[in-house]
Amino acid sequence: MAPSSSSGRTAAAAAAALALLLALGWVLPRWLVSLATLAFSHGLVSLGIALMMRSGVVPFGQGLVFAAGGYAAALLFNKAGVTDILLLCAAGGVAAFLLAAPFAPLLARYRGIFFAMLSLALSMVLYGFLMKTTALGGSDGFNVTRATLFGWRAPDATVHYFLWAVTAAVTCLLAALVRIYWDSQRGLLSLGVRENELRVEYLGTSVSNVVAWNYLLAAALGGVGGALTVVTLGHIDPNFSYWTTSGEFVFVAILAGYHSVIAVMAASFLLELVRSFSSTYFPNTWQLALGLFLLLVIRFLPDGLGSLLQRLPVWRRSAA
Amino acid sequence: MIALQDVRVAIQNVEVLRGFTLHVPSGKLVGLVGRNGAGKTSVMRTIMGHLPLLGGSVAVDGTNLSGAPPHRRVALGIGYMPEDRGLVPELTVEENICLPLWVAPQLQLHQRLSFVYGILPELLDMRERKALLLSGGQQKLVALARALGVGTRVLLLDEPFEGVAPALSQRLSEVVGQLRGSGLTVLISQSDLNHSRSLLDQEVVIERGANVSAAVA
Amino acid sequence: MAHPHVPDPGSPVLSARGLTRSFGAVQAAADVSIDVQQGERLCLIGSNGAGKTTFVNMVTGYLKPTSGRIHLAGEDVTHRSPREITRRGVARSFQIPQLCLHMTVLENILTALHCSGAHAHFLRAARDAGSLARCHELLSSFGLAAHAQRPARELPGGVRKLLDIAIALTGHPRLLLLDEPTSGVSAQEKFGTMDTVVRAIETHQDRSPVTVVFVEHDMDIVRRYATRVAAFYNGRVIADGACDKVLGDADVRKYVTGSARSREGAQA
Amino acid sequence: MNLALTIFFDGITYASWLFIVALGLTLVFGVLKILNIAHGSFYAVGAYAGASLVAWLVSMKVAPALSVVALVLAAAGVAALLAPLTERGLLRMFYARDEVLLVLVTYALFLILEDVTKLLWGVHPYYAADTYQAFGNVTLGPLTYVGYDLMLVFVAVACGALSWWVLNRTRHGKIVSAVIHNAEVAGSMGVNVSRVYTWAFVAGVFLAALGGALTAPMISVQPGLSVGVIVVSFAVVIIGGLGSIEGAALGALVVGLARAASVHLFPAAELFSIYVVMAIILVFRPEGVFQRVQARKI
Amino acid sequence: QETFRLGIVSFLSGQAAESFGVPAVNGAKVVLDAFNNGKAPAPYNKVGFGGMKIEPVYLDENGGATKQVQELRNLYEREKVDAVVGYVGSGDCLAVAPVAEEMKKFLILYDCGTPRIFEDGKYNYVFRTASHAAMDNVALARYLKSRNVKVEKFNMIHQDYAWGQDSRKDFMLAMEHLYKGAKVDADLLPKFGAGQYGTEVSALLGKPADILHSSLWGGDLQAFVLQAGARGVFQKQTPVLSAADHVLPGLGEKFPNGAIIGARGAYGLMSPKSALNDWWWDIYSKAYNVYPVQAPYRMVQALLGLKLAAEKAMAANGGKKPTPEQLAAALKGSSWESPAGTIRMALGDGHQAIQDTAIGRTRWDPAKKMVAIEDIQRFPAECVNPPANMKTEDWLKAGMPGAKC
Ligand SMILES: Nc1ncnc2c1ncn2[C@@H]1O[C@H](COP(=O)(O)OP(=O)(O)OP(=O)(O)O)[C@@H](O)[C@H]1O
Ligand SMILES: Nc1ncnc2c1ncn2[C@@H]1O[C@H](COP(=O)(O)OP(=O)(O)OP(=O)(O)O)[C@@H](O)[C@H]1O
Ligand SMILES: [Mg+2]
Ligand SMILES: [Mg+2]
Repeated sequence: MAPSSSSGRTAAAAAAALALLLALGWVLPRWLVSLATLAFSHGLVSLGIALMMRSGVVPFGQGLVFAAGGYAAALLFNKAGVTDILLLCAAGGVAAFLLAAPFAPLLARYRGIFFAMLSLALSMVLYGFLMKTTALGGSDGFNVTRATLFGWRAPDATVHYFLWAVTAAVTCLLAALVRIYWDSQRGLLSLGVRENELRVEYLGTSVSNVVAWNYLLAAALGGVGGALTVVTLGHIDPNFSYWTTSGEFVFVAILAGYHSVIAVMAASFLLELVRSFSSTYFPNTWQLALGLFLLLVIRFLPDGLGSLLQRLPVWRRSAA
Repeated sequence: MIALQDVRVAIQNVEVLRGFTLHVPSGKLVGLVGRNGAGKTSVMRTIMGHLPLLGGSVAVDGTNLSGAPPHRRVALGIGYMPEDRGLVPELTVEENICLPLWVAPQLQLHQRLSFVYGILPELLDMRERKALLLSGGQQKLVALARALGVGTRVLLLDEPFEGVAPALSQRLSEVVGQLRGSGLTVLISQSDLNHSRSLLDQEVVIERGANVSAAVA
Repeated sequence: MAHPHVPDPGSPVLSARGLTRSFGAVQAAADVSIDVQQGERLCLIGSNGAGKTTFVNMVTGYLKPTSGRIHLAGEDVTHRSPREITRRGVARSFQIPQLCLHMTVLENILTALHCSGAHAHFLRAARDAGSLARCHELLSSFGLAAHAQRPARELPGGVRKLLDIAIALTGHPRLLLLDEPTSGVSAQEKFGTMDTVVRAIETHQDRSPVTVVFVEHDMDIVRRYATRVAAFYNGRVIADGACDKVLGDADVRKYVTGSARSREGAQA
Repeated sequence: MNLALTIFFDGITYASWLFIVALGLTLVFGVLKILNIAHGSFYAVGAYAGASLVAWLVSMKVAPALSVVALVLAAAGVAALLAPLTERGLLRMFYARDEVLLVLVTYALFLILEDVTKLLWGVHPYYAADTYQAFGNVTLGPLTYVGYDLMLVFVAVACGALSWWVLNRTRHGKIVSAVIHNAEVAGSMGVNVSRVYTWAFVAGVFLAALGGALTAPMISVQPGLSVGVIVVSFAVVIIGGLGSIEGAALGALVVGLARAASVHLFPAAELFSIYVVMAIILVFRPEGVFQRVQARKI
Repeated sequence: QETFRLGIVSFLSGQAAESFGVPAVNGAKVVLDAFNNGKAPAPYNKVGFGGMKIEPVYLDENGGATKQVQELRNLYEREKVDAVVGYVGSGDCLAVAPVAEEMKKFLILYDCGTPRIFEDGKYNYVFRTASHAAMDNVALARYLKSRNVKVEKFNMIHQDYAWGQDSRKDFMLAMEHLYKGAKVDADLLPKFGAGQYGTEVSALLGKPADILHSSLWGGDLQAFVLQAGARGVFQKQTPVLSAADHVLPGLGEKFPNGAIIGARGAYGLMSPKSALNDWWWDIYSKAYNVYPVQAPYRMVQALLGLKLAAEKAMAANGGKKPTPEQLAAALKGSSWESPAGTIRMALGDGHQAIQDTAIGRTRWDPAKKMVAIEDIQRFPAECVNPPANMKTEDWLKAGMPGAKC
């Protein structure tokens, strides 16, 4: 499994991106860094959705895995005393993967809106369950305190940078892996499934296997996103699994398109930024402003932000 | 009757008709001939108003149609048989034939229907069957019938013989032949001339979206 | 995932026995029995709606017969899915080409290549030099090399048909079913298409000869390429045998071919 | 026994409210292939319009029973005003695009309408409560039902029957099927496709607004009405099969009865009863109970 | 001239806007105006905060806890606010408190219900200037007892989220001690924002009980009252509602007569007579044509407390704008007069307020065309709030020891 030249390029691009992000974290204002941290952890969930969009399905219920990863990390933190941020991320990913595993073969039988709605139903059942579970704080959720890295606890003054650095690193790593997957043999099959399932079945490949695996990978990504969100926010509640949360993830994924992982992160960042500014400057009409912004993007960037990035020659090849 | 002048049309930024000109005289049967992808279907769809014009003009019977929505064109008495038949699967054969007649108030439904059944009596057997249950060739027959029903002045037939078993395609050309002299103007697109060369009054060759030559058969 | 099935040299490549299938009131297949021997080129002709596509669909697992059995080289595959049947060395093309319309021609073939491979890898790059070389080779044997970078949706109908067949052939099938490979292909190109297919089959098979079953309406094509013809009418096989015998059959003339002269005849 | 009857009545009344709203959603999806998230907003606008109109009529001293007519008129007004504007002015720009993208367009529209209603009507509540008691009460054993609720059942049945009849038994309905199946071909047959789209959207918005307007008398109309309606009516439509009127009816009944049963028998489960039912049904009928016939692909 | 930038966060859209968010923000607007013009009565009569004009920044609380965390950061860092007063939702309060703490910025939670914030956590920079929700239900139970209302069986209907679940539990625990042997019959948990209560009403009608306890609020409460009232529920069971005063002006005649209601404090029609209350009532009703209820009261008591704390801290800082630490030190453990009575930061190590509350019975007053509240009983803060050394749930379970009634 020696890295082929294209995955080598992807890795290099990811490393360069990480260096840039880390540097930016130093110079940008704190609030912007915090905003980007959340945007990236959410972006990972949307990245999972983009990954599924490549096999032609859009889950409207990624809140399920987002919450699974988030609650897993939060519970490990509070109940088992696991405070290492990387362990928590991994645990979030694994928990979401495991929760999704029994549903993957079932969901893989569905297409289009039915896939979307069934996954939504699952996430809403989890939502209902969490609302009822007073041991987990019910609808109010509960808090977690600050995570550590290899036993080191960041001081108050730089904790935002600490979280940013970890989030950026995890994001770059996962994004690079996703890119490599998209460029792989299996990744191409996903696109084939999106385009023509009948053809793929008639070539001897199981469509539901492809979809199920993509669902599981997306679940793992969503779980890591959930875990990162919890350590960043310091709080979790059942809203993680609510349909509007899932809806926003879908939104970002579609805004970005499924061609570029950078676009997904950029879209997530952009959405957070626009929402933040409109809610501060138009407290009474921020939804209107957000809605108009979305309409404009959809109208003028038909293929998502990705298409804009692709138009810039710099990204053409490295598109990590 | 049908006049296309220097028509330019693009599909997804690819120019598929590049200054194409076509004149179909009234009451004549003209064949539009070309290889696959030459642009025959595009010509038909342009006449029907499904592709926006980048340049040039389309007129039927002296009426300039540029910009008119498709349903206005049908009202001029144009019957169109799309390449992929385009039947409504959940309607019966008869309902499919009636569909354009329902929205054309100037036509007498029963009169047109019996006219169609007169020409294509084999349809009487399947009139109550859902279009969804028909095989490809049977669907062609129904699509032709539908075009005949509403096409009082012009027929646009897009590859009517494609994918049709020889016995049936013979039948279809008979039907088309019968129309000659009835005053109908007919434009048939074809990639294979074998079926109907003898039928045609005139042949127009299209290649890569442009005219090549026009030869009188 | 191919089952280690040992082909029985004596049994036919495909054996369909008593296949019956109806859709509501329509009997699309009524007691259809056809055996195909290795290396044969069987052509299915028939009036429209006679049940040719239905037959192909049943053989490839898309439709389940109401009754009857289908054997592939001796193995019963009646209730297998299209995928399982494909894995047993059967490939098909479609009356309406089934392509990945937003991909380029090259990507279509590349997808087919990785689909038919044993296991598509999660991390190994799809466009490695080896795969690309094989794809280009395949494309040029179908004369599609010039189109390699065009999206499939921009292709003219005839080229689509060819690409559909090329995709079917990437997996080195033992049995190839083609549903109307030349319909929608212009007269000048029909023979070219069929020649390409036949040539591709002959140059590509590394082991045993490919058995072909194809559906066709053009009798000139039938005469030139079929080693055997089966004629369908109303869900039944009304004649099956050598080309001349079947085409000369009175019922076949009445229900299928009509009195149409062949192209050569017309031009004479 | 008595309990079963109660569950049945409660289920039916809830179902009829749901059905009116879901019917509009399913119509719009059936014809325009748009899963309209803004449906909930039209519901809310209908409620506001209905409540305002009734309030005005009450101040004019009109008999409360008549105000039901006013509610219907308010819904019609909302549909006449908003539907063509939305369909022609906004949705039409995006028809050529992906289906999912249209969902997003309607989501953006939902956000916009959320604030627009707030700008128009403010945040204070509107009432049309007099109308709710205009039909008296009906006593069934130990239970009292409000006549208005029973009237809702009739309205729902009437809406359902009327739309089913129009779509399945009239020429107009068959023309609509042609548009649903293939808009380009329908156009080539002389059908004015854009008019069909506009009318279908008008009908959908009307039903949403009607649902809202008829609910207005039993609630206080204020911000936040739209969100709750959306998912429930989506669930109904999905259970029944998208685009199917029978499906919406069945879905509404199933959801209504399931909810009533859970409130009476196991109140703690009310929160997720709908989703559990939806998941179970989709497991057994992946495309909903009434699936749309598909054209042959190969 | 230095100004004091003050972030104010509450629901401007969504389901809580009508009942809580907008009235509270409206209250903030009139009070801040009065502050800036130096028009408030003594001791609140200095201009702004000790001479500094107050510059408010309003923000919508709608959109979930994640958004609140982010926006709170932005308020402090991007908008450079000196303090934030806000948050109605308990989940939002729980989520934002640690953020302010981490950023070492001053935060007042003016409303939310859950006792968990200062019982489970410890904060230096975060305060809550109103009682938590246990008081509301304890007071209801005590009122029933003191009025000798017969309760053998009681029904409950609560929204299925923390507020409803907690209210249900608190009331049940309080009843266990005050009404030994009273049984719960119908125990309904419709989802938040349900709007349609037909089925619930049937269930209630099928289970006759003496009282019907509910913590529904806002649109849900109004819809329930309209639907249940029409079907005669309230003729058979007396409604006992923990937070209902905010729907009285809107529902008017439709509100059941003889309902026992609380306002989450001595607010609105149950507020005490005082010069401060008269002033406040006056400026609010003049500006908005309706009398102030729970939400604006809670907002004004937060702002009054903040004003005194800010001025105290300024005095300690030589008249300069105080730091968050100085503000916190000034507010911690303090007490001040509000229109609803004295607010004392008695719990949570001086960070959580307690206050008196009141319960009364409603009656439609046809002459004034408004719902009046009669038979009002005031409960001192120590009677209905847990003591500083006990968690609410333990206190309730132990039978409310140490309550001074
Ligand atoms: N949807 C589409 N997107 C992009 N290109 C298209 C599309 N439809 C057609 N084309 C292109 O337009 C050109 C003309 O197509 P058209 O269908 O008119 O040809 P035709 O002569 O009817 O061919 P055929 O004999 O195959 O039906 C072709 O090159 C085709 O590739
Ligand atoms: N999925 C289906 N649903 C309903 N009826 C079907 C279906 N598939 C085939 N049929 C019916 O079965 C009969 C045989 O169809 P089939 O497609 O096999 O014909 P064919 O011989 O391939 O015809 P053609 O030459 O026109 O393609 C037809 O009457 C057709 O309507
Ligand atoms: Mg064509
Ligand atoms: Mg066929």
